[in-house]
Amino acid sequence: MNDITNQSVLERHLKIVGTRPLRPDGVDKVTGRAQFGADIHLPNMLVGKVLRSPHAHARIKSIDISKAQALPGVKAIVTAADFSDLPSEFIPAGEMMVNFRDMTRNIMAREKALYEGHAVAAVAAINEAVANQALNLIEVDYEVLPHVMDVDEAMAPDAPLLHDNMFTIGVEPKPAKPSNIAKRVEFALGDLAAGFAKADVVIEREFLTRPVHQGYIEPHACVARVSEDGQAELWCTTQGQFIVRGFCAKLLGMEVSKLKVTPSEIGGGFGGKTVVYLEPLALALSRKACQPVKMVMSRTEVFRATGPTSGARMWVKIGATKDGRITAADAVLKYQAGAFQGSPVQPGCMCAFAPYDLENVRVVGYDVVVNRPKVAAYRAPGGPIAEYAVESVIDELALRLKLDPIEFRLKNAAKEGTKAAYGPKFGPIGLVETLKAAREHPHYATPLKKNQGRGVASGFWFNIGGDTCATLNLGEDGTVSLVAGTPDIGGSRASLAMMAAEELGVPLDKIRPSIGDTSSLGYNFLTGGSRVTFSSGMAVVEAARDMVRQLRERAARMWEVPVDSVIWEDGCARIAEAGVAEFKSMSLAEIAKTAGKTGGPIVANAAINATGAGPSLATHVVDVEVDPETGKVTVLRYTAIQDAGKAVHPSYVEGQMQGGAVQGIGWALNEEYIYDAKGRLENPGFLDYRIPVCSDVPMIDTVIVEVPNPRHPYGVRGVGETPIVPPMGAIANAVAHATGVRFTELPMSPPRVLAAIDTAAATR
Amino acid sequence: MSKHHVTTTINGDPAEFLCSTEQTLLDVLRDVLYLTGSKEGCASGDCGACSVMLDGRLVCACLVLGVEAQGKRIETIEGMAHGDKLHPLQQKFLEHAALQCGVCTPGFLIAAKALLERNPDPSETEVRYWLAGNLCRCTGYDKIVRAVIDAAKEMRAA
Amino acid sequence: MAKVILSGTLRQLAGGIEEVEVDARDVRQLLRILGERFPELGPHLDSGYAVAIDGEIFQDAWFAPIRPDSEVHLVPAIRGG
Amino acid sequence: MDYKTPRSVEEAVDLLTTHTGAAHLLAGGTDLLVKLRAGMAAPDLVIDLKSIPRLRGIESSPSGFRIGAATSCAEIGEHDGLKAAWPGVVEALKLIGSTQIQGRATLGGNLCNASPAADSVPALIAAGAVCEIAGPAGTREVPIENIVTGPGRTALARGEFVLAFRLPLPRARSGDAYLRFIPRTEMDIAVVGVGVAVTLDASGVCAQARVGLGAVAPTPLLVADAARALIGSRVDAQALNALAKAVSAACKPIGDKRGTIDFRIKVAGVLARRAAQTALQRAKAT
Repeated sequence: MNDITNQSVLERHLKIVGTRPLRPDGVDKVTGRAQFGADIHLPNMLVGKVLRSPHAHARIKSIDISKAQALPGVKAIVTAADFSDLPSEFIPAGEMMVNFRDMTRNIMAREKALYEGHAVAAVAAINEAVANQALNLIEVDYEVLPHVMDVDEAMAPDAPLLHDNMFTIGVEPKPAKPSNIAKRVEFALGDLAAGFAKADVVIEREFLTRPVHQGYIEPHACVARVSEDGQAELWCTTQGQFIVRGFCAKLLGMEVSKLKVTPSEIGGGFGGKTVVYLEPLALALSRKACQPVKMVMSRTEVFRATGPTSGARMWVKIGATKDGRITAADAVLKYQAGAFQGSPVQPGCMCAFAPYDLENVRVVGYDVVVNRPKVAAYRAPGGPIAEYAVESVIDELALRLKLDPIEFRLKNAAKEGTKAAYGPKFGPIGLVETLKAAREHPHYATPLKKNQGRGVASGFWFNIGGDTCATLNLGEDGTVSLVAGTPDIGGSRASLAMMAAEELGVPLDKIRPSIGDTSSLGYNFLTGGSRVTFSSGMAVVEAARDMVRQLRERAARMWEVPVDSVIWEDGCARIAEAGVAEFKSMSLAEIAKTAGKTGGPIVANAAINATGAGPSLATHVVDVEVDPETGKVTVLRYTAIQDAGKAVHPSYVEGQMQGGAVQGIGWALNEEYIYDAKGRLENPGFLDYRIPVCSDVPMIDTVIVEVPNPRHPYGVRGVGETPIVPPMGAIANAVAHATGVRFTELPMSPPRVLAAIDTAAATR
Repeated sequence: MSKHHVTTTINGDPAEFLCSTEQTLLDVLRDVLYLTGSKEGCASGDCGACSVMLDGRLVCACLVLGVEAQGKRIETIEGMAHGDKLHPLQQKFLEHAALQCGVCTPGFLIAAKALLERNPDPSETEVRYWLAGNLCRCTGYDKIVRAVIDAAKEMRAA
Repeated sequence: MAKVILSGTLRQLAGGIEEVEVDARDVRQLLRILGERFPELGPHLDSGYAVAIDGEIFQDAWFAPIRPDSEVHLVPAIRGG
Repeated sequence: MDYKTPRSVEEAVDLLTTHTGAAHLLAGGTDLLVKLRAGMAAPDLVIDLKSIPRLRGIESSPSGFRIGAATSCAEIGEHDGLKAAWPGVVEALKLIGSTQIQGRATLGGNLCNASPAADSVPALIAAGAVCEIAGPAGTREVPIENIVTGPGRTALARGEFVLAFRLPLPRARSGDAYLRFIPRTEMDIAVVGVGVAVTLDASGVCAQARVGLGAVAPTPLLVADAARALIGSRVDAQALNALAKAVSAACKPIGDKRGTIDFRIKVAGVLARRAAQTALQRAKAT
């Protein structure tokens, strides 16, 4: 529990928070000096490589490593046999509930290979060539089994089963037969039938989305070094050094204190680097070889074997009255989990209708396993899929009711006190503000030409807090080193240092922020859930306030006055009372100089479970042009509007909004996993997995709305995830208006768009 | 097959290395010479994270064999700043917050530098098409394009 | 007594009961009492549920205070990417 | 894997003919290096052709242009004479990959990789380009449309390789254009590619035409019916529709991750019409 109140901070004049200074880690990143996962070299280092299943679903009858073992230069080989099996129960790993039976099978296939690219064995050798030779010498005897890729097929009673021990949770009576449906979840409010009875217009649609990958430019990479006594070090690119430590320690049967994990700079994560793939394998190989082992994924491996987010089939039904009030909303969401349970269908259900104030609502979700890589978190996991479907129906309703889509949303917008479809009442939230800003934005009034259309969509994400530590060490010259435990993906070192400088009243360049390894701080939950500026910021502010208290004490001692009479302003201790003019003030640097003599080094720590995260809502407006002869969709103009609570460093808030919008453009138009009939991925590279390139997109205009989060000392909400929620709906709506054809399938790639236009023309 | 002995020039300095035919220039830069500023994002020429200059031409180091560097001039991100003076593009990338994770940044900077050497006053469209071979997943490109255009302006004034 | 609302899955596990009155001073007590009253719920409450007290969501926060007039919702824990 | 850099054509031919194992030619390397990394090619000898003077650079003479097969697209794209004479060919080869790829990729490689989707080939077919081929029996000349015989296969005999491409000087009142369809604006392989070259007579009637297609059949195509649809017309709406029909009729595409069969057939016609209009404007402008 943290008890930081936001007292008058929100009103008080801020000197640094809200400005746009250069990021403290910037120079290293523009000079190539910054060390990412694959940039680490250790003496006597081996190269580790993974043998992967060529089959989507196959029983592993035997693995013969003898020939590979005999190859000169091969130092270690590991298979599932080198990892102890773990029970199928959700147990806490740090802050997460994890099923380690599934995790140990995902990092290394055990009884069966469950997707193409599933790791089957790993080799450590003196160089890459030898390692690759060794992989070719490993003999795996597979019994190929029928595979299933789509949720509807997987849910069919006669579908091939991935796990014969999986019985659907959340259905009564408890099923007697195993199935591919891991879980059924349901959220409901009010009386649906009564609600739909009140509706003048009801629209019902089915939607299909395909898996999309986070597409971080830096492939997974790590270096492990285990010594003879079992002490281990791991350098890796991750969103959470502490969760990597927790996962690997459990998977390898180590004590967490024996494993020190140092996060490298991270080349993008978007949720995809919140799990482990190579790390436990590198540790196991290094433990066998007693030499450092480096493992780096190829881009192909990243696509075949790491987590995309779910593809889904969805059904949405919404009813409204003539005057534009939604009377009832119903949805069924079926999400692919990949080869192991745990799709983001639950948050998807909770997000689906979250932007709206609804009396009668129900969302049912199914978590379905299929022979694809296990999904990983991807930016607002679950939200974008469900909200794409809902925002499409909302737009169609507005059209049918002849209401402006923004006005229609305003009539139904969730606000402070609204009971969310998933239960609790919202505190202060900024949806209405983003909708009004969109309506007043010049973009919304710009006329459109032939074959052009404008789309609007809103989006919601919860944001989270969680376990967080931060340390401030005061140097003898009055400068401060800030240590945080949440890897910096998007510039958070800047925002954390800014909050520290604001609190201490010193210039920003007096604070040197860095990200600590697992031995330098207490447990930190990962960088995710848009929590870093909120949670680590909260911890930094708490630590800074504690440092100020210590500084006032030291000054009070030197001045021989009671500490209450010493105040802290502009980086100096001052006497509060009048009439004691001879003690003017004492700067941070002066106090630091004599810290040793006044009681020892000055260090401030905060260790909190940050609570009170505030949801962030957004509204996006997009103009597209559709070539009616080729089906190609061009994004002409894009405006993203979002409630940030408080933008600590507005440039990086804008950056999150722009980056999320463009990832959404890719999701909407071209990104998809394409599998052949055998369940083998046909586009495992950036050539045919088409993420947007620079010439595909326009400038992304941004408007930051600030409805402060009362539970954060600076009013901060998370901003990182919400921006990827609205784009697919906004673009689908824009394409519908440009073509007169409603698209219910992603991506809206040219062949699909052209086929739909031609079909519509033929039936018109 | 014994390794090739290659002598070349990297960022103005003479350099020599041994490599096998299979090794790409990127492998050599990163794993032999430890110049890890050039990144491997795809190893197929699709992401541009390994962009370097080869005899004055912008190329992907992952699509050049190490042995092809014989007698050539190579420029990498490590040679972009002069002493403690950042190149205007590097400075503008910082000022415009044109990087988030930063892994694509060296490639973008090398590619943008090549553009401005040929075209000191590029339009937004020219910048976007020239940089189309450099993937960035964080920024949505907006701030990168602005930084390049602003750097061009400053370099023209200089 | 605080008003506790059970949503979707938890409601099914609690035999369809939607709302219960619980005399709990904090989250830990609440979870213990619910676990006793609805044994089916116990394991699920451990696996990733958060508690929303008067609209504010607390994850893994046993000692978050609950007032007698509080409205409490049990909602799935959110992690995010 | 060995690596050799012959200095002369003879030396290269000799290497190719005497070498017993699998040899692979290297020019720009933008296809070869990807194949090496993917394990799709494992030659024991790589022959780098870039040190052979006769494969480098562009010569223009009264008889036309000679483009060395190992000249980078970036270099060709900077040749003003060629840009003025064959804008369609230049716009096609400038579409091959990113700026980075342009710095390496060559016409020889684009042709001999023998992909049906090679961007430069339909434009070169439309322009009536001829390949200079070196081999054990000396050099011979072959129309470019006769080189590719199937995906990954060419008409080159053992020991043969492409030395250069010859383009005539365009006649008066001629224009060419190339259009391709890709899902994005850059960085994709052509889903459909169409090159059109037309020559008008003094009265503005189309006297000659050539139409090249890419990515719609196992090989790039020269489509005589499509040319006939234009010849004798003023390239008006009626002729353009006939052209689109003829082009679509000539398509024998596969459906794959890049496009469906129907999509390719329809869009080929659409692009042909658009490319012909551009070629016509250019012809009128000369």
